[in-house]
Amino acid sequence: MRHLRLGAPQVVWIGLVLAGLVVAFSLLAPRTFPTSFNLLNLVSDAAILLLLAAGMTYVIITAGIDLSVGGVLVFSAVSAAKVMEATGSLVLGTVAALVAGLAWGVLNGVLVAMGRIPALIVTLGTLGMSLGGALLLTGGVDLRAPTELNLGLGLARWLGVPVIVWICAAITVVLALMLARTRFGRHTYAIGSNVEAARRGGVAVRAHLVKVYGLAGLLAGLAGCLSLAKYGITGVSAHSTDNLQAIAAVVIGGTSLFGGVGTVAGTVIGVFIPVVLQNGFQILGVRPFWQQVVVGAVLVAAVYVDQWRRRTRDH
Amino acid sequence: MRHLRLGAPQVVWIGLVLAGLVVAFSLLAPRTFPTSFNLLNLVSDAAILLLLAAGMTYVIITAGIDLSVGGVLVFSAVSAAKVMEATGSLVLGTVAALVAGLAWGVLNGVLVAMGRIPALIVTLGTLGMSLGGALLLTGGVDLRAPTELNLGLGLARWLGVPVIVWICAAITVVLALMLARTRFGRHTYAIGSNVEAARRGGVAVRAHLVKVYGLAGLLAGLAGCLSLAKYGITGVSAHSTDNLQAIAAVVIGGTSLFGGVGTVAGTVIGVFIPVVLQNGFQILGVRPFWQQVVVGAVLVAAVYVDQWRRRTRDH
Amino acid sequence: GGQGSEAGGGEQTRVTLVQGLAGEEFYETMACGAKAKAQELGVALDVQGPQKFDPTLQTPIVNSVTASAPDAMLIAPTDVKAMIAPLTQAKQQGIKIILVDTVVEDESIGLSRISTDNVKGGAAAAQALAEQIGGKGKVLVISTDPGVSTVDARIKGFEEEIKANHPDIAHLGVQYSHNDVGEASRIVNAALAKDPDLAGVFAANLNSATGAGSALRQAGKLGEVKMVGFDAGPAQVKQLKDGVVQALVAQLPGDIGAKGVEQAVAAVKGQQVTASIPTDATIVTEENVDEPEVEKILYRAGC
Amino acid sequence: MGAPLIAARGIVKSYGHVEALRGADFTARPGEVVALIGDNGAGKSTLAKILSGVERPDSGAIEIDGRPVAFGSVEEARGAGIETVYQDLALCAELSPAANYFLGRERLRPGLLGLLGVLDNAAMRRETREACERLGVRLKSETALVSTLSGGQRQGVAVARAVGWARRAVFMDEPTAALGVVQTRRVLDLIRNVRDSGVAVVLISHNMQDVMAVSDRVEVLRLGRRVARFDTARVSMEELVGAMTGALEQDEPDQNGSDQDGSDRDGPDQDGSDQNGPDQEAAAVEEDER
Amino acid sequence: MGAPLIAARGIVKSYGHVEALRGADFTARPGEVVALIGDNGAGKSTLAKILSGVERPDSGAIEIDGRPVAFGSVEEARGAGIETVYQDLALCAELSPAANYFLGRERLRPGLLGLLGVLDNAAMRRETREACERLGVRLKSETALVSTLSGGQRQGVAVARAVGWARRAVFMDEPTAALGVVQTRRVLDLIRNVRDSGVAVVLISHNMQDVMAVSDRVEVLRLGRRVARFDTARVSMEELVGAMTGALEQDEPDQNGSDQDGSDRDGPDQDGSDQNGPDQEAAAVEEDER
Ligand SMILES: Nc1ncnc2c1ncn2[C@@H]1O[C@H](COP(=O)(O)OP(=O)(O)OP(=O)(O)O)[C@@H](O)[C@H]1O
Ligand SMILES: Nc1ncnc2c1ncn2[C@@H]1O[C@H](COP(=O)(O)OP(=O)(O)OP(=O)(O)O)[C@@H](O)[C@H]1O
Ligand SMILES: [Mg+2]
Ligand SMILES: [Mg+2]
Repeated sequence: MRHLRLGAPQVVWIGLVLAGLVVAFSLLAPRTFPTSFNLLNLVSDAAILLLLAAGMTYVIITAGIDLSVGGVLVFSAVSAAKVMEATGSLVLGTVAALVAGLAWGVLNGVLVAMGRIPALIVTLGTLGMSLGGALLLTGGVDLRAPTELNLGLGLARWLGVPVIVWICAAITVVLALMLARTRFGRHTYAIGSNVEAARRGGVAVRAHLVKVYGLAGLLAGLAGCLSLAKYGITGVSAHSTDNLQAIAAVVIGGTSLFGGVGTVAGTVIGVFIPVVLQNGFQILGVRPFWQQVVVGAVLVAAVYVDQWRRRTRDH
Repeated sequence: MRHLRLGAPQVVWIGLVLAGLVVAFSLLAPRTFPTSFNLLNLVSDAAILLLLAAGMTYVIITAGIDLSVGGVLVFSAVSAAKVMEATGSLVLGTVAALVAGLAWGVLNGVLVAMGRIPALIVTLGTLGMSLGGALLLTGGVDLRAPTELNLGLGLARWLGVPVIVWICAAITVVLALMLARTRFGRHTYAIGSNVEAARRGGVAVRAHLVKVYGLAGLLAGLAGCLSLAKYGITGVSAHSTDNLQAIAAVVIGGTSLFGGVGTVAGTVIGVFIPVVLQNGFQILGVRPFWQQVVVGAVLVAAVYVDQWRRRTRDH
Repeated sequence: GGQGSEAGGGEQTRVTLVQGLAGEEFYETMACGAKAKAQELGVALDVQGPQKFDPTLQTPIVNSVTASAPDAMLIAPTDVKAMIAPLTQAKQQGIKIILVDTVVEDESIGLSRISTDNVKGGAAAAQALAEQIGGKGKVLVISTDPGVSTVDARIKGFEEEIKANHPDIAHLGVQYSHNDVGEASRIVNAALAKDPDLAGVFAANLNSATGAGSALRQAGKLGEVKMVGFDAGPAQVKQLKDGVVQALVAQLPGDIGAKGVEQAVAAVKGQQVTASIPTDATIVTEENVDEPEVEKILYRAGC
Repeated sequence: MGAPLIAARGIVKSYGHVEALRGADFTARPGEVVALIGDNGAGKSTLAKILSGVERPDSGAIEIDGRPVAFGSVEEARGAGIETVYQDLALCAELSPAANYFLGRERLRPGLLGLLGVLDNAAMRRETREACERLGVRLKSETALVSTLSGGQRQGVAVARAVGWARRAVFMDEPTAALGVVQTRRVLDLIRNVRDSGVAVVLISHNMQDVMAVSDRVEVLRLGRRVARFDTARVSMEELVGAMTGALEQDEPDQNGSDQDGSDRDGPDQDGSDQNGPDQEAAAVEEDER
Repeated sequence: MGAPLIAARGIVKSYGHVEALRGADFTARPGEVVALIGDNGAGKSTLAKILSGVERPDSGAIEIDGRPVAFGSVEEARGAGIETVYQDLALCAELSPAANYFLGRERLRPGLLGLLGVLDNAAMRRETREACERLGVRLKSETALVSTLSGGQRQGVAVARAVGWARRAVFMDEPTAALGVVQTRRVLDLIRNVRDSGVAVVLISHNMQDVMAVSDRVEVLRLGRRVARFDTARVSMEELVGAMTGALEQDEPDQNGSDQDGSDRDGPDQDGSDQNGPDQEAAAVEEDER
């Protein structure tokens, strides 16, 4: 159980695929790809997506889905920016973002769990509502972060690594352990595996779903705040593909859309595979259109290798 | 069986929700909403999406998903435009679009069925590949349709209704009947309901999946061709949300993302609910950002009513 | 790091163009202009660009480009503020930065700035539309997504111009098509249902114009409702010639690209660079489209 | 014997047009094994689900220890000490047997880790293995998922779980259907042990040998109603089969109210002349449904 | 009796570290009922799945009518006239019983509509109802989905389907586990009828009464190997149970090749002195697996 859940055997193959990609790019661009400068940027660019994808992992393991993350992120960023502007307090702004994210997440959870509306529809609805809400708050114009935030948290480093990366990494580790080792995680798997069995087993399915969607929302809220710090603007138009990116990362990492199976470790790898591909091909100077084609093809191939190796191991 | 499949009871409630929306908007804007001008336009704008969503219905009933439809549509439109330009023949161009769509669909199907790669990843990959391919073919610049196509098929009407609408409606009816009444449809349900049982029951699961994804691709190819006729250009950047729109329509229509359940009739209603909402709110003069919020909320409410009515009927 | 010197020592000069949005005619034309000039000057040109006009997507690209350490970078920054940090990083690596099309707030970034004024372009569009509809009537703006700064600037210019100089024009507001032709068509249909006396449409980008044109044609109102589009790619020019739009606001992307490469090479060679080169917007109509000096500025399909 | 632990009266449950239960009665006392038998589709599983809080009845009254209850959820029934082996087992296929055994009652690590909700997997695995081995069910690999177990192994896990947690009553819906000969014997022994510890056992089974071997009383469900009650010691297998198929009909066994009374009326009211009656009635009822 | 219809030798199948079959042998002749028995987890279902083309063996040889085959898919096995009732039933829950009954062999409308693949639902419903009623299984509503059927009703559908289509052999993996008394009797009768029509029936069951009642021969699987073969007429229930649990061991029953030989050696080679041997061997084997 322990092994399975922390994902040692499950994520091995897809992890090897990622390692293979890194090695390949390092060989092809030895002086530019494997530099600490590039790798740090790479990690730093992926950090925020990681938060969204980690929350999405929980949601998808319950056999749900959350399309609203991008909208919630933007809404939270806007809330944070507004509150920071009004009060001048970065802390209050951060709290506002977290509360906003949590609120949207809980709304998702309540509608999914109590209303029994398909998660896809619920979160599609809240995607529109949160984005629309953010636009109403801003009038459609990007708000800017206070300079202290952008130049403070946004640029701060610890041991040479951006603080934002540390934050995201720490939270991801906690989420991975929570999923693998705690009762909360166990119930998450149980609901996705067989919701009726979970219910009959005495798992408080509805309350748990509310918590899971709430967690995803909270993480999106935090992501909004970090994104505001990193990029300095709220990015109202920038996050329309966040949901698909996060879902793809989760699925690449071996989590099943049908629930009951998956690890955060896999998701981490799933986040990095497209990011590394894109970065590598850009560094190699592949033209953008070709990049789209090649990234698509390599993505399919990577997951194929994973599936194929896993199968031959099993049988 | 017959009733269930053609969906009489299943789609009744969501159909009533749509009817309710139409009535509500007609009462609120009696002189602008329920005009034949507006309703005809409404249908005409939804027609092409309907094709994509009908194909998506089959895919989702097999418990799959197809994110690539937008890319395949664009690729097919580009192929058609290129061939029409080169040969001057509209027929050859149409054939090129259909062949291109079918080819992408079959590629999806083969990768899903033979490679056992999650459909989400496969079609995300082919989405990138087809879009990238289209951009490579055009150099990123939209191609134009020959004037004969744009002003011919694009404008033609029969009994006052655009020919494109007739085409889409006829194909949708055929697809609805095929799903409800034929062996092909039966096998589609069986695979989504329990793929192992279908396999043991002697359904050629892999071949069938290739056909289903091929069908979805073919429909996307046709949609590309019709879109070229209707709008006059290939619209390489215009179809990035097609997949989500189609999926949402299918799910609103009562098809389960977990497969085995669904109807084309439901999908038709699912296509029209968001379209009617958007049109109605715009006519009522709701401001764009509010529109987003309200459409999201009403969407969730509409599906909630559907679920709730269905449940009380069952229990 | 010492990566910046990688390309030195007599090797060919390497220049990278980072577009604001890959696969858009404006930026593709810019790339074409840049490529032609690069070939002429014998420098290697590499083109990159994000899938959306957005700093959060452009930042990773700038970072990768910085990692690959070209001699110079031409960039259309997607945000005046958000792009400062990554560009500062690039500058610190010794990469010569030339800003094309758009700019950043930090004056110290960009040895040369060759900029398009989208606000002015929007104002030009307003004037053209006002002229088409005879200075009065209802007009509608169709945009892509809120928050895209270049498009927002066009709309801002448009609205300011209408408000300031065209009192008889009723501005119906902005609708967002999310860059979807079907959506744009639906918007115009609903607008026609609501305001059958709609006089003009400003379609702030190509897909909006395409969808709007389709709706107008279906309604038989093509030419009756005047439309002004932005940019002058082949598709737009076809729309102009087909009478779908009555006027186009053309910028000079090819020119910008070529000039950018010129400035970049000069900077790399340590020669004199021009700090600021403003470019203009031209109104293209059916009457002037075939004139040679106008034809010259139309965007080109691929290269 | 004391007051009934579980007393259900007039339970009605329809699914759409299908009436699964049409006024079913049921009684179980502490420390007895009641066999609930009936033909396929008679409504046994539905009744078991209602009495364990999985489904809610359309109408009818349920009393536990003489107090009326309305289970809103499985948790409430579990809180009342009632556990169930479901016919469809209700296991999470993607989890290990231990995770299923402890589902909803996970063992946590001692100390701080426990407060954080960290699971004590080693202890749970150990206890699960022991519980399964008591039934003679051997799990080849402890971390293997339930989806990889054989049919009998799965059933063993489900039975072990219900028995392991039951405090007042345990419903067993065909608990030995997939079990081997040895395992079946052990389960029957276990049922006796559980009964002797004062827990009520409700055994739903189609295996009349097992029913005769282990039960104290038998209640017969037919077309959604209780049609007969017997003391096992005084009934023959033929009588049981007759009652199930309707060849043999008791007077409404619970007409005269109290269960105390009912249990005194040992043996069925055999009524040979009625042998056609019930069949006709059944036919009429089925006619209704078409 | 003729040549064996199905002869499997040395079938090995592992799932990861779990060896489900470790060189199992099996024989079935036309027109006989072979019972395949064994403890939970012995590998019976795995063997049945391999012989019906669902799973592929890691090694071992399968012959049909003396010709070696390697079923690549269920369709091939079905093409050879082999049908199966799976222990997990393998029904599509969201489809109707009729759709399941005819899955993969749908009846089409006559004429043009049929060429277009249009289903003849009325005919399929009728035939399914008839087939189920032959087993005594009554479906309350014809259009109800399988997910709404009771456990026994589902099993009835699965049995009816396999029997309805089998031409050469039918594997039944615990076909009566969920069936009522009457239905079970009917299935046993049906098994005899099917056998009499020349089809081989392989009955996997834990119910020794049923095995004794209906089978002609018994093969016993233990820890993934065939450990004994008996003529039902000459064996006692105790012997069967002994062979399953390893208390009783035959010499390798198929050592000397031809099945003709095997079938001549009626009755087990009882070997009292061996009673400890097999248990120890089994223990050692299990040690391996940890
Ligand atoms: N897909 C699988 N993955 C891993 N192990 C499996 C799988 N299928 C079967 N096994 C293992 O193989 C062994 C034999 O299983 P099988 O289902 O054949 O037993 P059986 O004889 O049918 O038992 P039962 O009487 O309980 O149905 C079991 O230990 C089981 O756990
Ligand atoms: N969820 C449901 N929806 C519709 N009908 C149902 C549902 N559950 C049960 N039924 C119907 O109710 C009737 C009784 O079912 P139940 O499962 O209680 O029977 P049972 O006595 O347990 O039979 P078996 O011995 O075959 O398990 C059946 O006709 C069944 O089809
Ligand atoms: Mg039952
Ligand atoms: Mg088995």
